[in-house]
Amino acid sequence: MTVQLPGLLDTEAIRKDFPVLDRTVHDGKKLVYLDNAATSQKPRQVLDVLNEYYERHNSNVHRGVHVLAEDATALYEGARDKVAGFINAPSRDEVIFTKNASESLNLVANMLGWADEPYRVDRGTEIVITEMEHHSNIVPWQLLAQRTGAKLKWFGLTDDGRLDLSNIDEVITEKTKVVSFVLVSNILGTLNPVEEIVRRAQEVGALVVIDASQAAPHMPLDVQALQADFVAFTGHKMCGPTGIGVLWGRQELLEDLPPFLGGGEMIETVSMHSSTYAPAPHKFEAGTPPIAQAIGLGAAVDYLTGIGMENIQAHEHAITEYAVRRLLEVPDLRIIGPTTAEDRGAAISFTLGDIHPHDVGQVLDEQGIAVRVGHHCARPVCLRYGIPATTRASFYLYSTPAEVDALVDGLEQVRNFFG
Amino acid sequence: MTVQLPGLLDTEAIRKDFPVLDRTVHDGKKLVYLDNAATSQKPRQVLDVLNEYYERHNSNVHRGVHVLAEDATALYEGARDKVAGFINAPSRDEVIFTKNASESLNLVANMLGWADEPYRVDRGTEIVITEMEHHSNIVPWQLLAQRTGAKLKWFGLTDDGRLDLSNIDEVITEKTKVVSFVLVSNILGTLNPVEEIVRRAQEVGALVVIDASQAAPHMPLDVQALQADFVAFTGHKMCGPTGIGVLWGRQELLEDLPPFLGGGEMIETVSMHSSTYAPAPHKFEAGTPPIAQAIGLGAAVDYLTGIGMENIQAHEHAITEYAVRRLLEVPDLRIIGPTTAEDRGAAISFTLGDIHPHDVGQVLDEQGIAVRVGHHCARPVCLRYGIPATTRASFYLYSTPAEVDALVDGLEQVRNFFG
Amino acid sequence: MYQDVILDHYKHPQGRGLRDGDAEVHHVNPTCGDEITLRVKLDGETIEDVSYEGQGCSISQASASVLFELLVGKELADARKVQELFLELMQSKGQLEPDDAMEEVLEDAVAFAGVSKYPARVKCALLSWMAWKDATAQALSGDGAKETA
Amino acid sequence: MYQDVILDHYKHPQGRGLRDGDAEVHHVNPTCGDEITLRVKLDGETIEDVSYEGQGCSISQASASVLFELLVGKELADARKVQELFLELMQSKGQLEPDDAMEEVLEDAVAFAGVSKYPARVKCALLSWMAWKDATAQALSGDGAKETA
Ligand SMILES: Cc1ncc(COP(=O)(O)O)c(C=O)c1O
Ligand SMILES: Cc1ncc(COP(=O)(O)O)c(C=O)c1O
Repeated sequence: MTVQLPGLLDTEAIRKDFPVLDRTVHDGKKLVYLDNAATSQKPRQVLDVLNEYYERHNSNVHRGVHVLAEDATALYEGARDKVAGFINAPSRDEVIFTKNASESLNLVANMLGWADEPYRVDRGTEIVITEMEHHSNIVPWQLLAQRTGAKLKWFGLTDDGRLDLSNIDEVITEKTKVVSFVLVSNILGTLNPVEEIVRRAQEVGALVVIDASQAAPHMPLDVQALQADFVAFTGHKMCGPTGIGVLWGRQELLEDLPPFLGGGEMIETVSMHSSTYAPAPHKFEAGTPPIAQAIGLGAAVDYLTGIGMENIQAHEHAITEYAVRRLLEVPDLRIIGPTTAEDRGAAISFTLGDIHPHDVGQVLDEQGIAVRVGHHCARPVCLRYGIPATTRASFYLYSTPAEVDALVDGLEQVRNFFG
Repeated sequence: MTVQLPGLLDTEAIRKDFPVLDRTVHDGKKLVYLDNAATSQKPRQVLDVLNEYYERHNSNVHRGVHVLAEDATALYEGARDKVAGFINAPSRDEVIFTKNASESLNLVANMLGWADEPYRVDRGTEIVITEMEHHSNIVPWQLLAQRTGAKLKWFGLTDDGRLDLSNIDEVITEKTKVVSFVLVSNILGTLNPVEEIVRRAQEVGALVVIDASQAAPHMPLDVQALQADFVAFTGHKMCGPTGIGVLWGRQELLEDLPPFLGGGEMIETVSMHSSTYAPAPHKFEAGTPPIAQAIGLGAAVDYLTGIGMENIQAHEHAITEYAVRRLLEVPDLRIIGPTTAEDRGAAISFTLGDIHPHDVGQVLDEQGIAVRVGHHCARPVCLRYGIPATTRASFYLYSTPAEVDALVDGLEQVRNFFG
Repeated sequence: MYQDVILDHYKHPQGRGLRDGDAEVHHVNPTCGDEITLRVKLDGETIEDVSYEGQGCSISQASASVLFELLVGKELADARKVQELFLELMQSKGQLEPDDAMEEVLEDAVAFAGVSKYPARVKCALLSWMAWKDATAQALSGDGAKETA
Repeated sequence: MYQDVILDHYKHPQGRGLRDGDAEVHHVNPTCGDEITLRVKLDGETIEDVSYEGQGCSISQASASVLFELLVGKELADARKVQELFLELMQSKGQLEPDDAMEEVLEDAVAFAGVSKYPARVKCALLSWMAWKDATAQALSGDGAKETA
């Protein structure tokens, strides 16, 4: 009995691309991988590109006049073109490769801390974030606030897991230099209303940073349509390798803002007395970059584009709708976050009566079902809703209704066990 | 006719491990890869581990209660154990994974800039480096000096490519907070006298940072014997993947010093108002780390250890001795750096009459010989010796005397061509 | 890993609730948010009471309950031996098969042997034990007194 | 890539040395350290002289020599066309096969077609051309005058 939902992808074909999905765990139980918000699995197409790189072209990039160096440079810079196309960047030079989304966000925070006016975050200025941020979009701003004397403010949350923007004009003020928020929450699943926030930020002349870590893998992303100044995301959640992240930034800003990490590749000329910096993106890519990983991310972008981001979004929407409906049938289950599939991504957090998420996760694991438990690097959300932690199931392009069913059955077992 | 030198490894066997070394370029010319100081090639053993990770165990690390998360965490933390063993670290918790050596060095510079006393680098204090540093060990300190008001000083070079320590007591003074220098120069090949510098630094209570990027791949490295406070190196030069670097630091320092990048994984507890940080090494590893890359570096360490770092060192010493001798036979060739194999690594820079290194490199490439040309991210060295750039041949455990011969023959062709 | 003994202690925790003590500590397991507040009351070298309050998973809750049963009434020196043996068991990565001698010392606590195979859960099992060790040290140094009075 | 024409210009550079000019620029190719100092002297709309000094590889040196031969004596409008066509050729990644029409405009400069296949060297070939463009713009805006007198 397989459930048919409108908009589903041909998961039977897609799953063949992902070697790990064939794996069994705990003495032959089929792996049901529902931890995609933590990291996605990698298709054969990406692994092949990595292998081909290391087996045929591996070399350091730039500055080389030999074949391998030219290959590696062309592949690395080609990956930048692919990523630029994927997010509809006006220019490839606006795409900076980092090691992960966290570095991307820290990079912005540090640029603004060391910037000249009018960008400089300093005593007397304000930084705005939200209560549903991932720690990677909280701590860099806390550090910046501590180190500069700026004030950190944030939007609270409504009971149903959405941003409370009712006081937007008090939160974002003339003093605000930067507003940084998550596009899709990794814990609540909420898709945030970009336009309203951007409009207010632009009114007061604040820069807008969008953490798209949970959006880039799952929906079409158009940095021009978002009208943000910076957009950060991470490769490993979108079928790419670990060790690669992206920061997109508007060209004028990248030209004006100071560098962050110093070193090889980011300079124009160096003497012992002083240095000048290369134009962006190189100015922000100190040292040997994650070459193979950027190339792998390029292959991931090709893979996702081949399937179509709209199609992936539709698939996940259908799965999420089904999952929300089925989960709400489980007694004592409380979804933390929006309880419909509207304006939400495919990560669903919940509590199950008094049973601690660690125990939920462990008993699910014994059945081969991989979910994540804990505060999902968003502890303020747990504090806000008065819970120690949640269990989170998160879906991706290869997830099936049968896996939702397995989860629901698994939760029944959890309840029986601890009941 | 194959040259036999004492101390050579069985390169015939070793070369079989490196798929890329079988490659031909420019219509069937055998690749002669002499660009190892830029990046090393990767053995099958490392690629297999990467594939196995992505095909069987891929998951985000820590906090997971499912099999894949436990696998990934055990593999990632296992890699830390391997690296700790490789450098004889007193504790595994002293090994921080970064994305490359440049990040490692920037991490130290930033920690010291934000540190409390007695470590804080500030106006009135001094930073000491050398004129033979890689840009990645110059620019971070220039930025720190600019941003804190500290003064940057450096050791000059002697005509034969060694550190000029004659004025060590004036360079390193009571005001010096940190001395950072390269163990083996990537442009000159020079192996620097650690003991003398460390002794003086300890006398004045300055911290010592060693850039071991060109040492870790090529010789036994013992952080305790070095008596440094921090040691940085990079994975891609030592048979590991791109996208992974290491910073080793003394435990008390890592405890006392402030974090650099903020985000997931590096915290103990987060509220909107403030955060506390996890103990080292996690305090310095914000965000999803380069998981596969760290595991790959662990495999590289296993591979190198299997062959034996002493044996690799002996092999390279023999090759270097032979290469120096043969190169000096080439008319008009001037080695920039020590002209013997004593206290030097296997990177040899040279000029060839008036022929520009770009042209030397290009004509060598047409013969399948890959060398690097330019200033090798050490432009102050070129300024010091009054040359625009050098050609650099650099060797590794799979390099053979026949490859040295090919280089020398190639240089003859270069001379004929431009003569 | 969920031995009946563990589930039993989880569902019917022994000694739970905060009572009078010589020292109090609050420990947190940052990886999962488990928390415990624990007090120790000593009578000379004897452990008169261990009282605690907290939230967490079945493993951390059951472990605190087992600790209460095992340590209260013991001489400090004996209690330390129990604590050390439990630590050893939990760090054994599933390699240590409890024998009779061990069972004699650890009693119900041997049920946690299976937990040692799950690195993410070892910290849960150790949470109350680390808190106890810390609180005892404070009680002995006299530091803790002012905190609970 | 090393056509005889290129080697010829490299070994016997035309117009080398700094002479009087209306504007002077100094351009550097940071990836390889090639440098050029270049002056432009205009006579109304005509290029009276282009003089230069620098160090670099055969490609950058030969390219400057070719530039001198091609541009001196030309009307600015024509020179700009030559510059644009050369730029197009160099950015063609080896895909553009120079035809007769192109050869008529670029003359010796078509020898650089092969260089366009080597991304690392394209900048070398373009160094003097970019410097010329920059210097001309300065000369026309009058900015450069004070710098060379
Ligand atoms: C001596 C030295 N230090 C630092 C680095 C920087 O290493 P990475 O580019 O991997 O950050 C290199 C290599 O480029 C080097 O040779
Ligand atoms: C919303 C969000 N932001 C930021 C991050 C940080 O990404 P990374 O850990 O790759 O730096 C994550 C994922 O962990 C995330 O879900």
